[in-house]
Amino acid sequence: MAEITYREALRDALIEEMDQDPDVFVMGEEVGVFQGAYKVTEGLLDRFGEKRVIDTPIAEEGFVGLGAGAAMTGLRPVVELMTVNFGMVAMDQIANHAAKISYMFGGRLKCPMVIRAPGGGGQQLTAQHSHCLDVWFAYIPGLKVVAPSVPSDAKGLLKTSIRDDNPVMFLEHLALYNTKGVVPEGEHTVPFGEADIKRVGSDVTLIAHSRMVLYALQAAAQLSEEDISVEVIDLRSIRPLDAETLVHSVQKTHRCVIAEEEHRSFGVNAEVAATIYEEAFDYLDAPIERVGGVEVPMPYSKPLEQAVIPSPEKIVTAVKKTLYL
Amino acid sequence: MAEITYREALRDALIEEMDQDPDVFVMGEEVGVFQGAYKVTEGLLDRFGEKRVIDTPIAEEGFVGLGAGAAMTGLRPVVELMTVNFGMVAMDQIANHAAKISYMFGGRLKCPMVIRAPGGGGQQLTAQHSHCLDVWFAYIPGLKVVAPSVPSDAKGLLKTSIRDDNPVMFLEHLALYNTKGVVPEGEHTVPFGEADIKRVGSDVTLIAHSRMVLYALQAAAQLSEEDISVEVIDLRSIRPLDAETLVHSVQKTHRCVIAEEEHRSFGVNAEVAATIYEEAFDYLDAPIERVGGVEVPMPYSKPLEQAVIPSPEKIVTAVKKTLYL
Amino acid sequence: MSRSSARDARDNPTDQVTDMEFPVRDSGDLDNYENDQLIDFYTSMLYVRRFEERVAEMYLRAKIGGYCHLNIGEEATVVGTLKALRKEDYFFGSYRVHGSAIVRELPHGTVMAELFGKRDGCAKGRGGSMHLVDPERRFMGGYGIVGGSIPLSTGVSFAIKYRGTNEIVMSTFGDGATNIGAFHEALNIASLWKLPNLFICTNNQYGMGTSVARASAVTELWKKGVAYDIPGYKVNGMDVLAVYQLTKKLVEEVRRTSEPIFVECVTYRYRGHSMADAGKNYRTADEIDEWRERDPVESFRLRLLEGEIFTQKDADDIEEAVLAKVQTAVDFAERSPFPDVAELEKFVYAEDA
Amino acid sequence: MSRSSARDARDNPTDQVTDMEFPVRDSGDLDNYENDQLIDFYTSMLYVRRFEERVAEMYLRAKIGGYCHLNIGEEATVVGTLKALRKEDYFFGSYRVHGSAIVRELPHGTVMAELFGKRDGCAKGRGGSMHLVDPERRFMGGYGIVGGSIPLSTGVSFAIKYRGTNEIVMSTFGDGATNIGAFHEALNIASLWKLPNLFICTNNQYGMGTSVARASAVTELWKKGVAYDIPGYKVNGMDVLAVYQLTKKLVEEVRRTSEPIFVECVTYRYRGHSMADAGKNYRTADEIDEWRERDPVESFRLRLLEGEIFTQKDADDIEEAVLAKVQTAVDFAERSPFPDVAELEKFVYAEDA
Ligand SMILES: Cc1ncc(C[n+]2csc(CCOP(=O)(O)OP(=O)(O)O)c2C)c(N)n1
Ligand SMILES: Cc1ncc(C[n+]2csc(CCOP(=O)(O)OP(=O)(O)O)c2C)c(N)n1
Ligand SMILES: [Mg+2]
Ligand SMILES: [Mg+2]
Repeated sequence: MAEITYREALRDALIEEMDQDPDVFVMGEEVGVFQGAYKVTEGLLDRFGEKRVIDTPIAEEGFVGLGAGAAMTGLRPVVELMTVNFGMVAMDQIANHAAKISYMFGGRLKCPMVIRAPGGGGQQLTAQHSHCLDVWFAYIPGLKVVAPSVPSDAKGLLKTSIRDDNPVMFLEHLALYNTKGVVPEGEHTVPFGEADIKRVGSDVTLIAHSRMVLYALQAAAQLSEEDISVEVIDLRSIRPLDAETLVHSVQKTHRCVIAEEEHRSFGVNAEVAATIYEEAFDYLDAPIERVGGVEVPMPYSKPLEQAVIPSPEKIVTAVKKTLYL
Repeated sequence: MAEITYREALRDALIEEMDQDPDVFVMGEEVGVFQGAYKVTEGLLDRFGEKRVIDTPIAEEGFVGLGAGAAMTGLRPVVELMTVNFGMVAMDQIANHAAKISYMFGGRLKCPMVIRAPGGGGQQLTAQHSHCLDVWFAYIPGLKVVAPSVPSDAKGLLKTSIRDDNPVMFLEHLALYNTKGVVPEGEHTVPFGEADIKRVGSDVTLIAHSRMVLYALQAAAQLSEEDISVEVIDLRSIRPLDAETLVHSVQKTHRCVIAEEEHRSFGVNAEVAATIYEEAFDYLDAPIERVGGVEVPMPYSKPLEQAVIPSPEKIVTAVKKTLYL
Repeated sequence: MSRSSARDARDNPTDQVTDMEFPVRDSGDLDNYENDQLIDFYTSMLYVRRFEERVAEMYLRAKIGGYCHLNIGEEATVVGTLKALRKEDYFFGSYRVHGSAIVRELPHGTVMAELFGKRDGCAKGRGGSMHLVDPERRFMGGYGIVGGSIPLSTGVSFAIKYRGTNEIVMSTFGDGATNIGAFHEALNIASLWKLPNLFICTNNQYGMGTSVARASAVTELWKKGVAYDIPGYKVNGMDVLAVYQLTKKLVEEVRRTSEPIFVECVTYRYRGHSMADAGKNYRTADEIDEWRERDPVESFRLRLLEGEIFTQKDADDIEEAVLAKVQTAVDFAERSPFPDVAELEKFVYAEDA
Repeated sequence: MSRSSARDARDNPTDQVTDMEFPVRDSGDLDNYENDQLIDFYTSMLYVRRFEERVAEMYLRAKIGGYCHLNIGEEATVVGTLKALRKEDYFFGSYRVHGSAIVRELPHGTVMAELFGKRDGCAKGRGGSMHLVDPERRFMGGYGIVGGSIPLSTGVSFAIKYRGTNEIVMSTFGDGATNIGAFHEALNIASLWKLPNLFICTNNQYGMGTSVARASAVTELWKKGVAYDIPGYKVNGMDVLAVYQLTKKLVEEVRRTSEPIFVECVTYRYRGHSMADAGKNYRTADEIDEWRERDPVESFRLRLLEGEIFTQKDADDIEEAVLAKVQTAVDFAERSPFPDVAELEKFVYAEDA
C-alpha cells in the first residue's frame, strides 16, 4: 500500500485503464503538451502518444459532443473539462445529448464516456470559476455522478467510471489534488452507489462528499475530544445515491448533519435530507442540519471567500445543534 | 375582471410594460414574423415594430448574452427561449454571466433582464424537449426564478419581473397556455417571494408550482369528497422561496405533500421538503410525501409519457399516505 | 499599410461552388446512369413523398403526436445524398429525418411504428419522430436540438480515424443550424483534425419562420466552410441527379483524403415547419408555388418519361407499389402494441437495456 | 457542374489585410504625430509593463491570489487599441485585462486594490484580477469564461443602436476564443444586425499551451470574419503606432457605418499563461527570445530616441515617474481595508447594492 496524492491516484487509474484497453483515450484542453492544467495527465502524452492524449481547441461543446459521438461507437473517451465551470458551455451535450443516447434510442446505442471535471472554491478563483454544480448533474437521469474525496476512491471510482457503459460525471476538487492517502496496489475499483463510512461513530451521522469529507473528519476529530462520537459518511456516488447506508446510520445515531460545499439551498444536501426524512423519520431525534455555502457568487477577496465556504467549525456547531448543545 | 388565457395574460403583461417603458423590448426565435412559436407574442410585431420585437437567429447563447449586455446599459430585454430545453445551450450566459454581473462587479453594474421559457412534458415532445429545469436555475444566486400556474399570476409576475433590476428566469408551462382564469383589470403585479394559498384547507398542506398546481387542485377537490381538507399552496416564486407561508401552513395541518412535475430526485421539492423539516420538524405527524416524475428521459410513446408525469391520482394517494389512509 | 489582394482567397479551396440555376437539367445526361438506378431514385423520392403524406394524415388522426417535421419538397436532397453513401458509412440527422430513415432502408414498418409510439418502433417507442435510429444501418439517429448532432457526428468520424477504418460520416443539418455555436466548434475541429465528415446543409430557405437572410449574415451557406478551410459546394437540391452526382464524388473524396467537405443543398419545404405550423405567415403563396414548379419528384418523372426511361404505365405501377408499401408500414405500426409501462425505466442506463 | 472562380471572394470586403513584416517600422512617419502623443504612448506602454511586473511580484508575495494573467509583451496592442477609443465608447475585455484597465484610466489604485481583494478595489474586492470594471469609464468588465464576453459586448452595441446614440463597442478577446461557439453566434448577429462593434483579437500565438495552429483550422485569424461578412484586418501588434493608426481609423469607420469590423493584432506574451504557468513546456526559449527582440516598449523607446522625440534623460525621467505611479497604486491597495465580511451578501441582487 502506497501513500500517494489524489492527483497521482487519478493518473494511475488513467494509465492502468489506458494500458489495458486501447479504446480508452484522454481528451481535453491542455491535457497533452501542457501536461494538464492541474497536471493530472502529466506524462500521459509521452507514454501514449498524440493519438490517445488529445489537446483540443477551447470548444467544450464541440469536444464533449465529439467524445459522446466517439463513445457511441464503443470507444471510451475520458474527457477533461479544465474546470467544471466550463461545463456550462457544454451542458447541452452533457445533459441533453450524452445522458439521453441510451434511452431515447431505445437502448440501441450507448455512450460510455467519462467527463472529469474539477470544481470548488477556496482558491480565489471568483464567481465564474468556483462552482461545483453537483446537483445539476445529479438531477439528470442517464448520467452517473461521482465525487471522490480521497486518493483510493479517486482511483477506484475512476477505473469503475471508465469501465462503465454510461456517461459518468467524475467530479474532482481543486483543493484535493495535493492531498495524500493510501491506495491499495494492484487492481482496485470502487463500485457506484456505495457510500463509504469514513469514520464510525454513534452519536451523530455526518454526511459529506468531495472536499467536505475532509472537513467533516476534522470536525469529527474535534468533537471526539468532547466525547461526541460522529459517524462520517462519504457519499462518493451522488447518482445513484446510496440511501441505504445513510438511513442505516441515522437509524443508529438518530441525528444527522449534511455538509456540502456549494450553495446551501437546492443542492445535493436537500435531496439527501429529504431522503433520510422519508426513510428514517421516526428515528430522528432532531431536525437534520444542513451546512452549506453562503449563497453568493464566489467573491474574490480572501476573507470574503473564506466566509462563504463551510468550515470544520461550522460543521462542529451544526453537529452540536443536533444534540441540542 | 376578465377571464382570459394564460397566454393572453402574458401577452397583456408584455404589451402593458412595453407601452409604459420604451426600454422594454422582446427578443427571441420566432417572436416576430412567426408570431411566437406558442403565440405568446402574437401581434406584438405589428404593434411595436421591428425595433422592439426582434427575431433572432438560432443562437441562444448569442442572443441571451446580447440581452444581458443590453440590460447592463439599462435596457430591459424580455428574452424568449422557445422552450427551456434550449436554455442548455445558453446556460453559461444565464448562470455564469447574467447571474453574476451585479455581484462580481461589486454592484457597479446590473442586469435587468427577463428570460421567458416554457417547459414541461405531456405533449410527446420526448427526451430533449420536455425539461423543466427549475432546480438548475433556483440553485444559482443572482437569479430570481418564478413559475406561475394561473393567468393572474402569469400577468402579475411577468410585470414584476420586467420591472425588477435582476435577471429573472420566468418559467412558463406549455400545457398552461390555453388554460383560463380571471385576471384583475388594470395595474396588477404579484410580488416575488410570496407563495399563494390557492385553496384553504386544514388536514394536509399540498405544495406545488406551475402545472402541478392544477393537478393539486384537482386532487384536493377529489379528496374533499372524502372529507379530507387539503390546503393547496402555489410556490409561484422558487427563488426566493417563501418558507414562511409553507411552514405556517404545515404548522396548522401537520402533514405535507409536495408535487413537482419533473424528476422526483434532486428537484425543487427536495429543498422545499428539507426547509419545512427544518422549520416545522416538531409539527409534522408524518413524513412529507414527495410526488415527482419517474426518473427517465421523457419517452415519446403516450402511455409511457403519461406514466412519467405525476397525476392527480398519484397526488391523492400521497395525501392519503400522510394521513396513514 | 497596404491591403493585400485576394491572393489568399484565390488559393483557397473553399471557393468552389457548383453553378446553380433554376430550373435545371444540367445534372448530366441520363445516359450516364443505368435505368434501374434512375427508377430507383424516382421510386425512393416518391416513397418519401407518399410516406410523409401518410404521416401527415396519421398526425391529424392523432396516431402520431409531438413535434413532427416532414421532408415534403426536399426529396431530391434526401435521396440524392443518402443514395451516395455506402452501407458502411454513418449518417446523422436532425429532427427532420423520416425521409433519410426510409431511404437508408430502415425497416419501414419500424419507422412508422416509432412515429406511432409503438413497441416495434426503431427506438422502441422511446424516441418518436425526431429520434429515429438504426445502428445496424449506421443510421446514428435524429436529434432535436438544432446543431446538437454535429459534434456527435465528428465523434464518429474521430472514431473511424482512431480505429483506422475507411468509413465516412454524413452529417446533415438545416440552414438555421449554421448559426449556432455547436456548428462552429464542430467544423473547426473536424477540419483541424482532418476528420472524414461530409457536412450536408439542407438549405430549405427557412428555419421555422425565419428566412436565411434574416438569420445569417452570409447567405451563401456553402461559404461558411471558409472559416475552417473546409471546401464548400452548392448544389440544386431539387434535382436528384445533381445532388447524387456531387455527393457521390464528395463521399469518395472525403474517404480518400479523410478531410471534411461542406455541401449546401438548396431546396424547399412545401409544408409548415412542423405539423403545428401552417407555413403561411412568413412566406407568400407565390413563393411556394414557384418552388412547387420545380418539384423534385414530378420534374424527375417528366424527365424519365421524356428520356424514355420508363412509361407512364411504369410510373403508375410505381405509384401503386409505393402506396402499398406505405400501407404495409401503417399496418405494421397499427398492429404493434404500445410499449409495456412496466418497462418504463428500461434503457435509462446501458445495463438496463 | 462548373466550379466558379474566386469571383465571390474577390468581391468580398473581408479580403483586406494589412501587410505585416517583423520587425516593422512601417507604421507611418513619427512626423504624423504630436510629440506629446508619442510620449504618451510610450509612457502608457511602460506603465503597463511596470504595473504588471509589480503585480507579478505582489502575486509571489501572496498579496494577490487566484488566477492572474499578465499583459507583458502585449503592451503595444493594449495601448494602441485603447488609445484609439473615445471616452464615450465602451470596452469589453477577457480575464487578461490589467493593461486595458489602466490605459482606460481606471483610477490605478482601485485596480491594484482590486487585485489585492480590498474594499476600494474597482469591483469592491468581489471581482479580482479577471473582473476589473468601471462603468463610469465605460469599461464594462473583464470576464473569465473564454468567449463569454463577446455576446455581452454585442448587447451594448445593440443598446447603442436601440437608443440611436453614436458610441461604439470595442470587444477584445484572445486567439483561443475564436474557436468557441459564443464567438460565432455573436459575430453572426453583430454582422446581421449591423451593430457597431470593433472586434479585437489579440493573437498572442497561444491559448494557454496550445498554439494557434494546434487549435484553429484557419490560422490567419483576421479571415474568421469572412464567415460573417465582417471585414478583417491584421496588424503588427508589437508596433504601437501601427495598432493605433489602424484602430483609430476603424473605430471611426465602425462609428460611421454602424457595422462591425474584425482586427487581428499579432503579438506575444512573454510570461506564462497565468502566474501558475512558467510558460516553457510548450514553446522554445528561442521563440521567446525572437519575440523579445521586437519588444514593443523597448523598440518604441529606441525609435523615439532615434527620431529625437525625446532624450535618454527624458526616458529615464519617465521610467522614474512610472515606477512612482505604480508605487502609489500599491500604497493605495495596501492601505485599503479588506471588505467587511458582514457585507458578504451585498450585491447578489441589485436591490442589495
Ligand atoms: C438549440 C435549439 N434552439 C431552438 C430550437 C427550436 N427549433 C426547432 S427546429 C428550428 C428551426 C431549424 O431550422 P433549420 O436548421 O433550417 O432546419 P429545418 O427545420 O428547416 O429543416 C428551431 C428554431 C431547437 N430545437 N434547438
Ligand atoms: C470556456 C472556457 N474554457 C476554458 C477556459 C480556461 N482557459 C482560460 S484562459 C484559456 C486560454 C485562452 O486563450 P486566448 O483566448 O488565446 O487568450 P490569452 O490567454 O492568450 O490571452 C483557457 C483555455 C475558460 N476560461 N473558459
Ligand atoms: Mg431550414
Ligand atoms: Mg492567446
